[in-house]
Amino acid sequence: MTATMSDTEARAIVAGILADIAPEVDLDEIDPAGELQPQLDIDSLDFLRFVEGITKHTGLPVPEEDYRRVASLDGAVAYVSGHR
Amino acid sequence: MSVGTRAVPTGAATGTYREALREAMRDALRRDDRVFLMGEDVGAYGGAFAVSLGLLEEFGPDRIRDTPLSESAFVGAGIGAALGGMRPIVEIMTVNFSLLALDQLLNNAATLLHMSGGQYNVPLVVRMTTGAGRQLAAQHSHSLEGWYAHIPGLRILAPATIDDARGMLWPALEDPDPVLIFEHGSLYNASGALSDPPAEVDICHAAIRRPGADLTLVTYGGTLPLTLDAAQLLAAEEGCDAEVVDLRVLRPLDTATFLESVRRTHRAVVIDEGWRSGSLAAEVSARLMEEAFDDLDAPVGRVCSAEVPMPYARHMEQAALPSADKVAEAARRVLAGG
Amino acid sequence: MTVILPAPRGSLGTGTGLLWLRDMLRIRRFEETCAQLYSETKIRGFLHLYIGEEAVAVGTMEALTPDDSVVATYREHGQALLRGIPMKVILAEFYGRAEGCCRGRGGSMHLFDRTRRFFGGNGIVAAGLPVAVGLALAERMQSGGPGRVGDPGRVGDPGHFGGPGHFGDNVVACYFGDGAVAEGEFHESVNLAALWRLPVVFFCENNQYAMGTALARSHSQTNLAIKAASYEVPAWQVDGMDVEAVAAAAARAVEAVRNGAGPHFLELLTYRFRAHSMYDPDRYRDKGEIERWRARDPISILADRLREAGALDDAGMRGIEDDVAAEIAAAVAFAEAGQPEPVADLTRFVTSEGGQP
Amino acid sequence: MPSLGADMTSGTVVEWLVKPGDEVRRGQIVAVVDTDKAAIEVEAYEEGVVTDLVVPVGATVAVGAVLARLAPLGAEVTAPPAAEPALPAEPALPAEPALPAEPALAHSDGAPAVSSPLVRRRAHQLHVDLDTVPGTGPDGAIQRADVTAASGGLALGRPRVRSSPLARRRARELGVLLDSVTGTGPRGAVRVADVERASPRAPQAPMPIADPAKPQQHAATARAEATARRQAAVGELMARSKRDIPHFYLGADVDLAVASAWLHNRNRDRPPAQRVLPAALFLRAVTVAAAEVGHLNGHWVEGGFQPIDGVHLGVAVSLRDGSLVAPGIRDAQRLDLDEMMEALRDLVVRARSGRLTREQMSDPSITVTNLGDLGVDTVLPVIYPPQVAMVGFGRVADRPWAVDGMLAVRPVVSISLAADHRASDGHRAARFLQAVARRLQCPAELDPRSAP
Repeated sequence: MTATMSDTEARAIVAGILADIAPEVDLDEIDPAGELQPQLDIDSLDFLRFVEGITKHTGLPVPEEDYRRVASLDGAVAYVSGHR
Repeated sequence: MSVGTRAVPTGAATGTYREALREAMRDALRRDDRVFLMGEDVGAYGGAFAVSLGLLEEFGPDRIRDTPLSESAFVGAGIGAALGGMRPIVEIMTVNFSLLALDQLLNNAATLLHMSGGQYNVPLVVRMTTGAGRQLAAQHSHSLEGWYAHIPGLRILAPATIDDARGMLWPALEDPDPVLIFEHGSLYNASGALSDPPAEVDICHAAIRRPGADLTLVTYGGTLPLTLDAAQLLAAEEGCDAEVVDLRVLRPLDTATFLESVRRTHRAVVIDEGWRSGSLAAEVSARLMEEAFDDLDAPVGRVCSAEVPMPYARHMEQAALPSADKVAEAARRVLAGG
Repeated sequence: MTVILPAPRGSLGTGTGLLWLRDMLRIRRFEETCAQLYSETKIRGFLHLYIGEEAVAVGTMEALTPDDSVVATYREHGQALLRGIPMKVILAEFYGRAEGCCRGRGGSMHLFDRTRRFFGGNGIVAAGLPVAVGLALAERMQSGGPGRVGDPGRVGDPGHFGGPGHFGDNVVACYFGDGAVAEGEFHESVNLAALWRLPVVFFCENNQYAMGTALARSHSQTNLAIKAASYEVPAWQVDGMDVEAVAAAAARAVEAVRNGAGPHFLELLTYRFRAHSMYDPDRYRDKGEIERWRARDPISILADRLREAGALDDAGMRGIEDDVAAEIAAAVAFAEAGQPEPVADLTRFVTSEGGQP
Repeated sequence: MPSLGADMTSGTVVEWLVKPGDEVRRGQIVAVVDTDKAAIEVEAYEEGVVTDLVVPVGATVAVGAVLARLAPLGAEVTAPPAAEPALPAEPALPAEPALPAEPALAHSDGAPAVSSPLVRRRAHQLHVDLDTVPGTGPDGAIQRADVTAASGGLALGRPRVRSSPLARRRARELGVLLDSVTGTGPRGAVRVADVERASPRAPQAPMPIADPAKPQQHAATARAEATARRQAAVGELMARSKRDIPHFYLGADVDLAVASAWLHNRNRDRPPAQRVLPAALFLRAVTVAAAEVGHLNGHWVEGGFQPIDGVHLGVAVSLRDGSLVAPGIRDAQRLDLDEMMEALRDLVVRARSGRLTREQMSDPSITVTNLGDLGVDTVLPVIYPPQVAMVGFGRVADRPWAVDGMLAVRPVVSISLAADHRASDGHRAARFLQAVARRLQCPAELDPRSAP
């Protein structure tokens, strides 16, 4: 990827990953700054699969220290686009 | 890679089963000059099913040899040439004519190594078309893989996919013992992805073509496509997740693969175009009973050809042959307890 | 055109003559001993004796080299001995012992020796002919002409038959009886060999009977050489009881084949002094006929000529007989001491070891 | 008598061509013998002078029998030697090979009396242990009547239950009596689904396969129906569990500082797909403890505790539609930490996509529920019958914690155990919880294979 990815592109990636894990949730209705886990009713295993998705689509290692930074929708989008 | 109308992954060349076989022979003929092809009309005519089209022009009459109508002689000659250090590929036009060479295949090719106390192995490959479904009537529609799979000393292959059609010939030529390759007539025109470089395939194991949890469908060769269709049918109509095992090698049977599958699914149907009595399906069913008895929640089902000489009329031939509906019906019976 | 080749007079070098006599006596006495061992239940199954036909094997094998190939039938003990398979190893095979040339798995009808390019006996009448044609095809494809076979890029090769320098003008000697000439495979094989001009010599041991069926009761055309000639194959009838005649005819035929003249066919007129096999009451032949053929015992014919030529006397004959008796005694001892193949090896060699798993 | 063919066993002398005193040369025909196939000439293989003809014309003798005797050439042959005791004529046909005698029913001391296969099958059917059955047959052999008597005569009239092999195996495992189950298979045969439905606490009866005759059903409605059915089944199960099982509860808080640091360090340079969650560590700890402390890993069946060798670890999984299932990881004791994580991941993914394998749906021996993710501190679980224990893990949260007399902040998890008082008591339950806590304190032990 050349220049930093646009936010819309990053958001599409994050949405795609979450669709597998919590298919019936509409991301527009949740608080983008709030924590994903309680809002999407996903447990720690689902969250690990979310992190896995980010690594697969972006190649970022997402170490455990960064889990906090991708815990919310906005955080995840920023993380994905910012780092590109 | 399964066959038929499956979506073709982008980026790979498409090819037919026939082209895959031809490419396999061309590749073998180029790689080792001891390899040569012998059979009726394989040269000038280009092969009764056009599999060897163009090979005569490329490799010449010494290595693409048209033979007189003498199955016993040219199959025996293939055995002799193999003993003499060559790596012959003998094409018998169809399994129906192979009966004229059965003595050479059984009493010489399959037996020599053991009878000679380990002195003479016979590195011969024999290819033949098999199966019905093209209204060729009783004498040209036999499926006799089961007969040959009965004979110790022969390795019997049934390539059902493009990758197997392309990939099985070379390991077969490398096998120091006789290998018979059965090509079902209805597969020649099937198209699919022809991966380049060709996929590495072995000639020892069965393959799971569709993973599943509720029922195991075991089949080989020409009946693989209809078995996969049956699995789709079962998924849609019954919510039943069927696993499809393609035997690929009919001797020695890769028993472990279909046993492991049935130990998970606890139900099995075997699909075999041969006649039911004494068929390969009977052998698979017996091994399931012997080695997975306590895992069976229903008797093993079998879908075979009706035990009749194959009729010419299309509707009668279809009535005699296995079909996706018959497989689905057998599967439903097994799912309901048999 | 078929012509009976007379034995060229006076060509009998004393040395070769004595060797032929020794070889014919080795076969004769060995087969007689086997008959006795069979009656003592030491040898079982089927046993087809070569007594009376010795001149055919000795005369024809004389023309072959170690690089040629031999394909024979279930009456192949003579050929096997002359090809160099040790008598004790052959007898051990008849005893079903592991020391036999095939570990005791073949028995008297299936003797094989890969190191000596002896492609066996064969229990199926005429089934050896197509194999012989195939061996000749391999010779032709590897020795010259288009598609000279090189070495690079070989398929994994578990060992090549025949050593270096194997390629060249080698021939395949294919033995079969008059019975085989009535099989379809005779027609298919001779036609294919002639069509592709392959280096195979067809030696037809016409001992007048296909088991219990006399020649005239199984062949519309009893001159078998004419049948072969119809495939554009040079074919001669030869007096199979006269080893010199056989040797001369064989040498001529083999030489022609070696030089690329395509297949040749020799009909060797001979007779078996014993029944078809050990279990045959031999009712179908009248005693007079047997006696007439016995009167032309190939060994006596040769021995008399050697005596006339001053190359053989009673002492010489006794010497040969004693040597042969000693070889037979040693062979019997070896076979008696042989060990059975371990039953655990039953499934070995169904497929090649180290082949595909 | 020479053998003149592979299947020849004897021969009859038809004619002698020589008489005592005659000289004989090698190969000379000396007699004619009749076999079943035909009359065959017999040749002499030795030379010599005939001394006497042992077998008279018309007599039949076995192959190998002496027919006549020769003396070396030149030997004087006087009158035939004194009457040799004539060789006893062999019976005309070889005696029928005697049928192998019935295996002698020797009753070696100490070893259980021998019984015929039929008797053994009868004992198996009637669940009778042959070792305990006195045999009244010859040499103490056990007869059919002995088995019937030993089964208390119950067997009379009890029909054999037709069932699939898998159903019989599952019935044995679940302690269900086959004849108490109504079969839905052909002609009333019992199938595995029937056994599991009949067993008091199968967590989730498998979605019954649609009746083949039923018309095609729209997939979505099928799924909704399945969810409703599943929730009803779990509800009914929970009610019965509370009714029948005398629950008692224990709890313990465990400092996870060491475990968390160890796990964090282990995950650092691994891609997400190979990282291990604390949940996997908990499952390992429970598995090891369950294997160590008996009486918590097994089933309560017909008034008795039946321990199960091997820990089949149930894991409570909530589905997207809100319902709850507790499929099992079979033989969890065989899995190392990474394999446990993989098994957990596979179990949850399959449970949520409705593709649990038969093995995963088979019955666990002890179950764990981990509601920590939902911010709950302690869980008071309800045991799944016929299991006798259930472990709950609450939230891992920083709490004030006394360390060497000083106040510190440590990540702490509270573990709770519900146990069936019929099967175990406070003492055993406490030992189990301590075992779990101890394992969590030294996590490396839970991961023997990979170096920390």
